[in-house]
Amino acid sequence: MQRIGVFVCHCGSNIAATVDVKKVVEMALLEPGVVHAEDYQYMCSEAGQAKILEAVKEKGLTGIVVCSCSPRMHEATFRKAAERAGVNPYMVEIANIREHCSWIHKDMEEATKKAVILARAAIAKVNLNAPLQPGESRVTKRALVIGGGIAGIQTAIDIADAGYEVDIVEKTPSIGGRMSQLDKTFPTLDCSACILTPKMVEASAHEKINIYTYSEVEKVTGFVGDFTVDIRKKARSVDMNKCTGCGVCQEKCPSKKAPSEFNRGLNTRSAIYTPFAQAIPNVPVIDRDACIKFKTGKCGLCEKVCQAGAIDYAQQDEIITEKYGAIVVATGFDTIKLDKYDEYAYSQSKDVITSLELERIMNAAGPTKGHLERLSDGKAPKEMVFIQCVGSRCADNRGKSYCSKICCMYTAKHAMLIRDKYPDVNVTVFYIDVRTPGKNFDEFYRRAVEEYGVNYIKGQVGKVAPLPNGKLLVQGADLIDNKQILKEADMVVLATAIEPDPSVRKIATMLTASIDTNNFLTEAHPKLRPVESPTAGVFLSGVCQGPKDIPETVAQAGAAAVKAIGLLAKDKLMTNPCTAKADELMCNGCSTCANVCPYGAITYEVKQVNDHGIREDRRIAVVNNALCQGCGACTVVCPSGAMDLQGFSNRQILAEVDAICR
Amino acid sequence: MNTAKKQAELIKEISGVNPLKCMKCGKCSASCPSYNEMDIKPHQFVSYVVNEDVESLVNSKSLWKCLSCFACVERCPRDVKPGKLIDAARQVVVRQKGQDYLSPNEIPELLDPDLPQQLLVSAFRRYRR
Amino acid sequence: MQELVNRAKELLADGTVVRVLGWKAGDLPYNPEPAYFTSAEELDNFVYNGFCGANLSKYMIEASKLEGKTMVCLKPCDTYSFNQLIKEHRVDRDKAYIVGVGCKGKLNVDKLKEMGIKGIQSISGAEMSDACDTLTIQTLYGEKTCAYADAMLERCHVCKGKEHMIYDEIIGESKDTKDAERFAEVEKIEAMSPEEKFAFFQKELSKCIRCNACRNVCPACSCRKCVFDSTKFDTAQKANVDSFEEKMFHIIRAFHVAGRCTDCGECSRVCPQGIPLHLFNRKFIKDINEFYGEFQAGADSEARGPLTNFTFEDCEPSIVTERR
Amino acid sequence: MSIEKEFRPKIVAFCCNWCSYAGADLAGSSRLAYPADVKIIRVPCSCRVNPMFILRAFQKGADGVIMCGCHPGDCHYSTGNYYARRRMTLLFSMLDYIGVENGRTRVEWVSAAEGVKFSTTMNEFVEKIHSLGENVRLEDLRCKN
Amino acid sequence: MFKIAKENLSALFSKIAETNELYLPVKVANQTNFAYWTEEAEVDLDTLKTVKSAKDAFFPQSENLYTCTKEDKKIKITPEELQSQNFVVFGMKACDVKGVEVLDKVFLAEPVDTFYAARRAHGTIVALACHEPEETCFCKVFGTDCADPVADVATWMIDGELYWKAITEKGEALTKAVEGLLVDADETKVEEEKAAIRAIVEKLPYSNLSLEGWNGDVLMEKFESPVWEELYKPCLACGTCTFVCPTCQCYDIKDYDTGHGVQRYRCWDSCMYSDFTMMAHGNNRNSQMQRFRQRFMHKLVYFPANNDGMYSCVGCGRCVDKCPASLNIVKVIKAFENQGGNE
Repeated sequence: MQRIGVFVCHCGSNIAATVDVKKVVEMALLEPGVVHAEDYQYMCSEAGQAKILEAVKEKGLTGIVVCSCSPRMHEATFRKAAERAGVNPYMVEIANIREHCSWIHKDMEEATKKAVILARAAIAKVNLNAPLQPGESRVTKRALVIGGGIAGIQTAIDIADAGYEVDIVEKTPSIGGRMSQLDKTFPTLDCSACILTPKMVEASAHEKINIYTYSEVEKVTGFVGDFTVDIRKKARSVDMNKCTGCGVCQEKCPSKKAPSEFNRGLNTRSAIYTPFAQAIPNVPVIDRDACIKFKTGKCGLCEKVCQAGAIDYAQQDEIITEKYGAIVVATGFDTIKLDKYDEYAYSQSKDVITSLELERIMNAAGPTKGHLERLSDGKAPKEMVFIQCVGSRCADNRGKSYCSKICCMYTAKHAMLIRDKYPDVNVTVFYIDVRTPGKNFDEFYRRAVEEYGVNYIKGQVGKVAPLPNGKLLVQGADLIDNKQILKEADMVVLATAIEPDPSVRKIATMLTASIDTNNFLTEAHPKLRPVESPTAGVFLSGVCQGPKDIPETVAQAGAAAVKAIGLLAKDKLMTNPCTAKADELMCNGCSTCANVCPYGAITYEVKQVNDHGIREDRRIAVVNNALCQGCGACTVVCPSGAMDLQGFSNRQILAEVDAICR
Repeated sequence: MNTAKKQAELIKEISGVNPLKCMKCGKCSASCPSYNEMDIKPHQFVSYVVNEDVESLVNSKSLWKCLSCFACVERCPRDVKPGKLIDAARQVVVRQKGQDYLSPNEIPELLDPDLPQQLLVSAFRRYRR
Repeated sequence: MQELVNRAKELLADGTVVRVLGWKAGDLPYNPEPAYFTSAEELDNFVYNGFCGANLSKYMIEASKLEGKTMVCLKPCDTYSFNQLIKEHRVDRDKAYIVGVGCKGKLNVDKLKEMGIKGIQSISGAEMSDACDTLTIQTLYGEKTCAYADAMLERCHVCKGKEHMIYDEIIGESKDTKDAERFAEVEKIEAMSPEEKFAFFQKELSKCIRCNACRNVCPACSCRKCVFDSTKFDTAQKANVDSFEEKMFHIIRAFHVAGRCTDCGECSRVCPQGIPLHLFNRKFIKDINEFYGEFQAGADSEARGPLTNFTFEDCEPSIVTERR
Repeated sequence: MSIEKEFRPKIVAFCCNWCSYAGADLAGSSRLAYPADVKIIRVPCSCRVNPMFILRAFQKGADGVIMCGCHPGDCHYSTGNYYARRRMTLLFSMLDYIGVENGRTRVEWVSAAEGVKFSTTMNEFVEKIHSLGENVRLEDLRCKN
Repeated sequence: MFKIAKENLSALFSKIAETNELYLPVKVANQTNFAYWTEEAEVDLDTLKTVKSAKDAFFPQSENLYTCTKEDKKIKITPEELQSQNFVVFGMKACDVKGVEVLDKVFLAEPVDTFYAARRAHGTIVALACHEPEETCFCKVFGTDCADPVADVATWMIDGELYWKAITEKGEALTKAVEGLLVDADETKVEEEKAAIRAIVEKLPYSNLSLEGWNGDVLMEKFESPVWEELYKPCLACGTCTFVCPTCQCYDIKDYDTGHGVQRYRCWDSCMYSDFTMMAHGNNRNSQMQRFRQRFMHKLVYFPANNDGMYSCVGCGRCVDKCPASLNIVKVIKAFENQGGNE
């Protein structure tokens, strides 16, 4: 039998004004196991906690019930107080008589009655509590960053600067990500490559950073502090150690018909290629689907021209297994597919392009060497139309419900750059709202209108129709003038919604990190823990968590790095002791619990048991305490109740039910 | 409930549309082939329903200028479907005349040459699926 | 049947198996019992006829612990249970040599008694070699006949089919016995008013004597310690002291086997009070089929059960009220 | 006039720690009232709620049981509420099937930010239980006062 | 001897129920069991055997012993009241009546079970002859004559008329109370019927079952016999045989927390259950073979050894009818018979 002390908090008048705390004390004393009950002004204060210590000393309490505010508020406080008093912290239960009682009920009698019942439930539970000991697990001092864009690079540099080993896994042949595809950046209009390249070099040169490009995460097991990750290093067909990056192979390669991923398919590349000139590592890969040697067995030209002898057609995919203490996801984004938006004629006309395609066109290293021209006929456009919110803010099933956040600003940037470089081109922007929160953002947008004469029209475009004369008829609305606009344009640029990179789904599943309905990774708390995943040891960096621009991405990357460093700096981790536990004598070994465990925390062992004198070998569920997060899914699928959750056991919850219903 | 409110509710009920979802992007008006013929533009139609000014709607030219091409319905990013609202407003007018239900047999004699063709076309479109 | 006995003898003789799990002739025409046979002589008492309704797959839990292989006779519907037990690691496939036995529908002697046939001395027409159309019964009170189908177990009227889901070999012919819709009874209850439903189940369950026959015969109820026996929780019950406990027991039992129950019908067969217990399990099966897609427990030994699975688009619990 | 005591239902609410319990806290701190008949039991996740708990509540005298969890997709444990959803759907369907009045059991997804929803849900639910009256179909006579 | 026409039986029942609780076979959802008589009850005197025996009338499946309530921190104990209302059990068969005799040996021996004793004191048994004995019946083996039941009142249902004969004082008293409804009758028809029934009994397959070798001094031999090892195997360890048996008398005592007190009650238990007589150290019999053996050893060896050779089986045949695995006491007896022959 427990010796329980009940402490009823007044919370000033927050509780005492509607709950007769004396009555709660009086009633609590009648409950089985209760040997002490008292009330106090503020239980959470030093003096309040001292009362607990005192009562433990005097009455030898083994269990403590605090009737106060929500356990989400002060459970930790009172657990610590209990620990100081020499009572196991898990012998504390909170009866929430503030949020769930005094604050919502006006009638004193009624509120008091309810408070008594809530106290009873907590007492009934504590009667069945058992002391729990948090376990310990070790921390591997190494971090994995998934994704080599600006988010991943920044996170990796920050973690590495703190002295920890970092591996970056990037699925394309080079790090750099989306930012490397951009021409200029808002609102400063500085050249994207000029600010990104030094970061890439820094990362690759950092002694603590190891970069796996053309690689993917294949399998993740383990848990916070002790993840084991299999990385598939895809066969590059080029020896990284021998290649000097001279580029001769790419020049000589006879197969030049593969669409360039880097240029969004606007032009082509050779079968052996580096995605772009500043690529890191500056080592090409052979695209085996495009390579004549791989397709027909003939050719082998690159091997002949390579003086370093780096070409290796026999190279195989390689699996690298590595242990990590923390994992940062920085998988970034892509633009959505526009196949459901026939009205914008994207698939019908080469002159209807996405903004990211425009970035490549505007870029000196792009398909048009930086000249603004129509992709259909190479002519310089005179009339350009930008359409905002293509696929963003859509409540239907065609697009995304959210605002992609970056489009207003980059469209202003594009409009401004075009007007600056080609003053004779008319630029019209159809918008629904212009959203420019951010430092110097609205000023930037106003400059586009005021200094550069960009024509902003409030109203969406209904249809873009290719005309026989090669132009595009844009049919839009002007909601301010309340008229319909028909405009013949030479080029139409679609501010296409962005979405998380499709690879994130698979990664989230491997990490058991949750994703929302839009496939963005979910934060542990939307406000207070925005760079942590609910899965311990997994952190979020960049657009994989939600749309954001470069400065925000870099800021979040740093924040994620700090969180990861905070974890790596620990030698040991305390694990939550409220984990599932299987009763060896009752377990059927049926595997049902393992099927529902989201953490893979349940495995099976054949063990010899002594069941009331019968010795047999049985298949029995074993819970890994470091992996188990204590959700309890396993406990309900276990028909015999062999699997139970410590701290929220079947008996404890049933006792609460009984106490409430009596 | 006053009449205007009732009618607005009726329009919402018939159309199955929640006009409050509108974000005023104007894509409906941008898509509308009859735009220039209309006194109340498609995107305005939505706010008229929100503001319960059904009186103006039922008396508007727009009501009978809509071709029921449903371009706005297809393209509306917010699932507001102004075309359905217009359609519902028409139905309210028809119902006011006490003609809630028709049996197929009655149609031939009711085929008044003055009956707006749009109403028929619209009906066909609406019930085709 | 002789073919079955001969094969069993062969398998024993060549050492493929060390025992045979089948049925032994009883002392009345209709009460053969599940039995192990370890020699050719013992097999002289082997019987397989229309009264061999017992599902032997659950016996394989114990047989799996024994040395050597067991030849087990499984009817088509029993093989679903066996698969389910494999999935749950309760039986060892390698310890079983499964002879799929043919089935022409299994009989329920209570049906005969309901017809007023008492004092039974002998029954003919229920052997596997018979056409299984008519039963002729000699009684102390004269000769009686009845249509085979009229004396069949409920489950045979809604048979899942005479195909064995798992076997090493098949012996004997089967005959299609399905002549009713599997969910018709459930639908009939669903169509009742809440008051009628309540009265129906109250009446049926009031008969329950908590003998646990339904649970102990159930291949899905293979828990080492049932939650209703366990001293670890205060959920143990030995009698239905209040009528609530009848409901508690049968709902929770059905819930525990939901998604795992193969609808083998053993619970209804063994209930001494003739409670149609399959109506609980079949309701869950019907709901699972409707809500989450067709699922037949035991059709294989791999697929995830519906209660250990989900889709993002699953219906909300409010569907229960909405669909009417 | 009836001299019977006013019917005060006993209602048990199972709330998951991460969303719904926090939602209830928010309802409290926003002073969004709901009847004192509702008593909350904190569970780590809606998937911890065993159908046995629900039947037990009725046995011991509850008139209504409601389970609240994170919205599907938002589960702290990523998948818990999906399992809970299936379990509760089947359980509720079974209760309906044996003739227990619809509406004595309910599931509602309430996020930590939905104090208002928590409060309105509880108000609605209590009202519903009032309209259904005392629980007699799932009562254990021994537990009646 | 009296008689009453079948169509007047309901008048008889309501007359009896005026001063007694009346307990008789009632059909509910297609099954007949003993239950309290009400105007609406579907009385079924045609079914030979009720599913459960009439044991409940004297030893209910569950009954309260006392209730503990808490007053502040003190505990108050309120014992359950003993049976004080007279009651009649109508339509019991000879085997079930014999079952009550067996229960008497257990519950009326010192220390007397007051709950049971009170019920016996207030209960009057009206027995009904078995007109169409079935193949599972073997009451003859235990010396019972199902044609001529011995109870407070014996009755026969012949040609639409119930013949009524009071045997004991209680029987006389009950007869007096319902006299107005009965008419005088002679015994000829009853005697004819008895002869007919006895003729059928002779033909029953189990009537010649031999109990030779089941007397007390064979205890160890039977206990250690290897026959049990094979015999028990089909047993599912359910409690069907126990709960339908008219003589099984084991019970468990349990507490139930009602929220406003604790009820201590007893309920039937089955020696077939793995938690039967479970104690802190574990279980006396930890294999199903042992549990199975216990049940039959008790009925056929231990009980007679302690009760002047009276077996605690009455041959009602319910276990033969109801065992899900088609096991039963007859098969056990026969198994040893064969064993004896082999030796």
